[in-house]
Amino acid sequence: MALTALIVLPLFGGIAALLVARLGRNAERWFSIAVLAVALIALIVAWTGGPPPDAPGAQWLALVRYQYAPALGLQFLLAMDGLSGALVAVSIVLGIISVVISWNIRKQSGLFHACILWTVAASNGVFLAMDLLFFAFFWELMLVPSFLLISIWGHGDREAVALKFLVFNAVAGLGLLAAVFYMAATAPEITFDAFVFAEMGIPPLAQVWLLLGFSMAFLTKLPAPPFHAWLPDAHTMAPTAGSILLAGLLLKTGAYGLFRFPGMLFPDGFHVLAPYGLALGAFGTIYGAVLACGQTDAKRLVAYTSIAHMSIVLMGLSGGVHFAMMGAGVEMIAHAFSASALFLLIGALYDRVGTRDLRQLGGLQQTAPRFAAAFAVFFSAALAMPGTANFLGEALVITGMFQVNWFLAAIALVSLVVSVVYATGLLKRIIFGVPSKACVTQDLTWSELAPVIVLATGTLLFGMLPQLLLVVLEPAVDAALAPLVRP
Amino acid sequence: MSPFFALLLVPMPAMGAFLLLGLGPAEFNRRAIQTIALAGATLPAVVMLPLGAYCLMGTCDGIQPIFDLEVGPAVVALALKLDPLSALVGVTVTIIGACVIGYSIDYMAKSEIADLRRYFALMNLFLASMLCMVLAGDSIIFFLGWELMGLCSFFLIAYHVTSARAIAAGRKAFVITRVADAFLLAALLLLFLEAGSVRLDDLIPAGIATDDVRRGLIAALLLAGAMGKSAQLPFHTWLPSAMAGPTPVSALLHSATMVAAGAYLLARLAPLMETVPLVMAVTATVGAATALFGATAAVFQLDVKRLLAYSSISQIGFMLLAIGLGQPEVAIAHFVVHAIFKSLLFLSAGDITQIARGTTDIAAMRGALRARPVAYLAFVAGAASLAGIPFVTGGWFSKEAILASAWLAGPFGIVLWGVALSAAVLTGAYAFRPVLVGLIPVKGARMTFGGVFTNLPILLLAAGTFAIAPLVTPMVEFLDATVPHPPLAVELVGAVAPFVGLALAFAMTFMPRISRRVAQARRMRSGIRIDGVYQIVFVQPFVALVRWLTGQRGSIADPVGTLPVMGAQWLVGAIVRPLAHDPLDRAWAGFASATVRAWGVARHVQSGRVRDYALAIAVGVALLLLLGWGTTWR
Amino acid sequence: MTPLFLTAALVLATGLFAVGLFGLMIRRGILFQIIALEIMLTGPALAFVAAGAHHGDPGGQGMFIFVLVLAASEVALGLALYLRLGRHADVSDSDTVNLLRR
Amino acid sequence: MGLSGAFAIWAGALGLVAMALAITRPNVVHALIWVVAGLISLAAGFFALGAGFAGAVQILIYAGAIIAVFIFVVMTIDSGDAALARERVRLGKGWKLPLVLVLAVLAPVALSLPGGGLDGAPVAVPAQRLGALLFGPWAVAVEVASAMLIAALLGARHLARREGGQ
Repeated sequence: MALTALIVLPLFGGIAALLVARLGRNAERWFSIAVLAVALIALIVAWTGGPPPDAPGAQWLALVRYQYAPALGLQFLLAMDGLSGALVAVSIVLGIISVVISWNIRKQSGLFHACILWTVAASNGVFLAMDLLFFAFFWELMLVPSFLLISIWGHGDREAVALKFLVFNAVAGLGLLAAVFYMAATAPEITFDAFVFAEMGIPPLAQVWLLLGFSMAFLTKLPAPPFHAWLPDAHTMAPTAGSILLAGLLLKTGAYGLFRFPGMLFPDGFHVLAPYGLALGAFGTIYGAVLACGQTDAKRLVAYTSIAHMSIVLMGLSGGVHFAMMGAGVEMIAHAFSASALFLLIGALYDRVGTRDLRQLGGLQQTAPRFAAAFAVFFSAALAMPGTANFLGEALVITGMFQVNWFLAAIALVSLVVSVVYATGLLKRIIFGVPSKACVTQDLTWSELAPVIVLATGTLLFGMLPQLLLVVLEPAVDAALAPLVRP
Repeated sequence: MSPFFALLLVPMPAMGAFLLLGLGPAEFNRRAIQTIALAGATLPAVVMLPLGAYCLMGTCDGIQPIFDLEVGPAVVALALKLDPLSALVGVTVTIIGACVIGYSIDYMAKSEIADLRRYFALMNLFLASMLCMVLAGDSIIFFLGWELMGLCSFFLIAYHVTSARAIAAGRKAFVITRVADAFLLAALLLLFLEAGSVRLDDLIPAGIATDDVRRGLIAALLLAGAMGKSAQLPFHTWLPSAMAGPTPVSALLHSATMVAAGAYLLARLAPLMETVPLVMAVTATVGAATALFGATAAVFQLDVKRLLAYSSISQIGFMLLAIGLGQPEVAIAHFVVHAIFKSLLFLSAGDITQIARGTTDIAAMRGALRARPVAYLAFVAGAASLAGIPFVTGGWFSKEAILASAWLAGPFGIVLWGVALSAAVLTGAYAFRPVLVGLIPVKGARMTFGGVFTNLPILLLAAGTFAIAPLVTPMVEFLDATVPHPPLAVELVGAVAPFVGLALAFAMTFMPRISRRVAQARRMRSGIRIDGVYQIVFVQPFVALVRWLTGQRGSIADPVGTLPVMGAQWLVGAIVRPLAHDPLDRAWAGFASATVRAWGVARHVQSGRVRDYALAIAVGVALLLLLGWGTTWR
Repeated sequence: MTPLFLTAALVLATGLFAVGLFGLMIRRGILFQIIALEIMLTGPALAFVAAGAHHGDPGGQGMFIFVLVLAASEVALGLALYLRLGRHADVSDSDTVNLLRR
Repeated sequence: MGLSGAFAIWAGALGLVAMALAITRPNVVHALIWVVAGLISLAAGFFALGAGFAGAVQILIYAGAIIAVFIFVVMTIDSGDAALARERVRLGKGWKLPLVLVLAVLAPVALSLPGGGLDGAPVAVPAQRLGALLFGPWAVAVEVASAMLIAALLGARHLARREGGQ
């Protein structure tokens, strides 16, 4: 029951936020935080609720199944294991942070908070749904609130960018829909249940095509290089909260999809397409990193770094080895923290200074030491300094790559080196240097410092004491790998 | 509570100071910052000395596990380790760290609160990370310390945030050391895959047990990692420019401890390295070559800090030479001695040049004897130990041991011995140049003495250079090895080398003709422009690629991203637009216009003329009749 | 010879009708066209009377009377129109009068 | 019994010729006179067929009254020689197609002539039977005919009225 609350609560909370906005005095902000807090409690209840009796695997922590139209094979099936639980927790925390960080948004603030809650609800849906129809439904639903967030509260020519974001991801979603419907049609009796598909034994050739369909949607959302054109624009034009949700939630759904379904539904297809996934990931890390070095807009730079980090996740996921998958899981969560923090800081700077152009920034060290300290922490996370969760993720992926193919490991290491170039480049232009007249700002207020501290503890805690995260991910990775055992 | 629990306490105070000063939200005044920093710096020494003493008495080969967890098939067990090597190096690092941070309290007195706080936070973080690396019992904590040092060096080199040169130097240092770290990470991960555990005790036997190709590769990667961090020949360009940081930073990081970490790494993994003779030979040659290159470049420097930087490069070259010849213990001994006299040189040079208008070139040290006697005399002691004045200074014993091990290592060894000897001569030359300049009297120089925090560390270190002399051989024995002794003649030659160097130095400073030529040797001064070569070979192509990919060169920005979008738009143009006007609709429209034209024609039938109508009637009647006749009548 | 009189009468009636029609087609003057109309009417009149005579049925002559009435009213209106048009158009050519309004 | 179909046919033929001449005269009056001639010969035919009343009505009303009015109206219009010349010119043009059409109309009738089957002598139909018919079953028709005549009268009077007495 708690699982459905994870989705239903933010969904209807969003609608309620629209109404509560009329009460004024930030009512809808406290209301949203309350809704998300209750959702967090629901998550904990679901997590500690003991393994469900009828769960097909050992790794499922909670499962809800409600057949509301058996004739049509429609059912409401949610299941949570280690990884999806962690991702849901991250998305709720980031939801709270994006509410806290946009305390001064006045334009249609009711709808603003509704969009935040709906994004959290939709992404929770994606992380939990094990019924492919509902998965596809939430997959598409996610785009709508983000589209609204970018097109209403964004900067610059936000409508065009929001449209580009929507078209890119909606079209990519078609691949997913086609595959889901094909599978439902060829199933012995019509159903969308992922567990049934897992045992159904789809012929290998069909598996390859279905996996292509699935990965079309996941790679665009990931984003992997040829399909990434929407991310830099979307991030530059999105409001701070939008960027946090985009980086923290939406990107993770792509990676989560690649983690869950290829292994479970298309083992043969996975063995055929894995090399291409590896190659794409390798190219992505280098391409994203090199492009990040040349950017002049801070948010665009961080967007390209996200492409580089998520391509490392892609490499880990298509490695098919225990270390690589584990590393991918850790990197997903670490990137959620570090990317959101960087967007948060850049957004806060933009609110004060009015520009994100790196050529005009600089000298934050003198004028805002606390800003500088926060930037330094997440600067070290961006270049995967040991002691941060990013390093743990990337080191595990590289270990996995050494087992798979040494050349790929070398490429991942090169990307580590290039990450220094863009990270120091970002830091140099924002923190160091003579404080330009645009940069005389007041330091971080407590409403901005609290989320930064939360994200910093997240990054450093999982970096220093990784077993907190690894224990959670272990069963999920074992289950995902079981069908993939290399022949 | 095993005695090794204290190991955990060693890095703790420094880390605590960092957290308090660096990330702590509380406000501190100057006095508070200095006390916290000093506490963070001295407490590790206080904890480390008893541990060192314990190690001296009995066997000290203990592990203090921190936690362990299963990651799939492997077990990751983090731990701190105490053994003669880590104890000795740990003690040295803590002592020198305390001295340098103590010294910098006075040295940095003028900078304002925010910068001071950042400086001491970073210095303490550095000390903590260095101790983590030294005391690490497993590869993860080792690499954690190793990388954190790189981060601190970046921030400390770029301490003067407003000077673009310092920032560029910091970035260059960080990138090059990061390249080396990549090699080291690869090696450590490969070992981890072999051993299935991260403990150094498991890694080394597992590394030895693997097949030759893999072991050779691991050893080569380890060597590359060490060379990068210790600024050996191909990777050395970052160290001279790293002198842009404040002098205490150069003293602690870029001479004594961090830069020598490479040597410590190779010493720690020596059993594994020795099983790959080729890599050992390469290490030795690289060491010797770097020693010679460093020494020659140092001779021509005009700036005392750059001179000391090149000197560090060459001294660590000596250490690598020793390790390459299978004598890691001698290298570590030289590490300890070098750490002491090099930090002493930096601190005293810093003190002298600070009062002389702040520039750090050698000319500014003119008349230092009278202006700053304590610092000058300490500098002389350090220089003597660097040059290796026999029997009196520690430098002589450790360098002599290295030359001896080179001589005894067979025919190839003798070649290396020759190279090392010439390097030693040049070392003598560049060591005494600033000393002689300091002797030149300057009129009206008032004798001044620094504060207690300046002089105490300098005196301590000076005493150390002389006190360590008799301890070099026991140190090597402490590390379970013996000091090699070449034939007497060879030792004598080694003893004469520093004096030849002194003569050279005398010629260079006082003979105008030679000193002018030294001044003009601009090519040599910039390290045969290797830095410029790197700039052309690596940096410019990379910048060009970045510019091209981000479209600043008029090309399409982010080509891989925009090409699919342009393709899609072309597709829309090619397929959708022609169909935009629905062909069926167009067909109906055509039909409609045809009827309009037909109407135009039909209109003329109604001409309004009675005769035409009559004609029509006639035709109609005729046709009907014919029809009727054709069908019914007949 | 007498039995064929009705067929011949019908042929003659058709001939009269044809002559009237021919006149209507070739003459352009309105008056001539009215005259042609009168001739066309005599065709059926003859046919009616001949058929009535053949069957001995007075209906033939009755219809003849109606034809006559028709012819009279038709001439009356025709000439009235002719006089009215004469004031405006060149009535010698009926083509000029091809528009319903003036 | 004195009725002779042949004479009727002969009189009809004469009428046809007169009518043909009527339509080909350039002068209106000549044309009208030829029409009168035609009508009188047809009347003769009627008498030959035993339809005495019809023949009498033909001569008195048709030729005598209608055509007379016609001639009367024509006389009031002084169509000069120009009109005459013009008529001659027009007669020469455009008569080929109408001729063909008229022949086409005649052809089937002429072709069906031999198969006749319509034999039998004409039967005299005295006027009394005609009167009984007209005022018996055809009474309504007669009333309608008279209404039409009145309408024609009014129409002609209204149309021919001068515009406001110029």
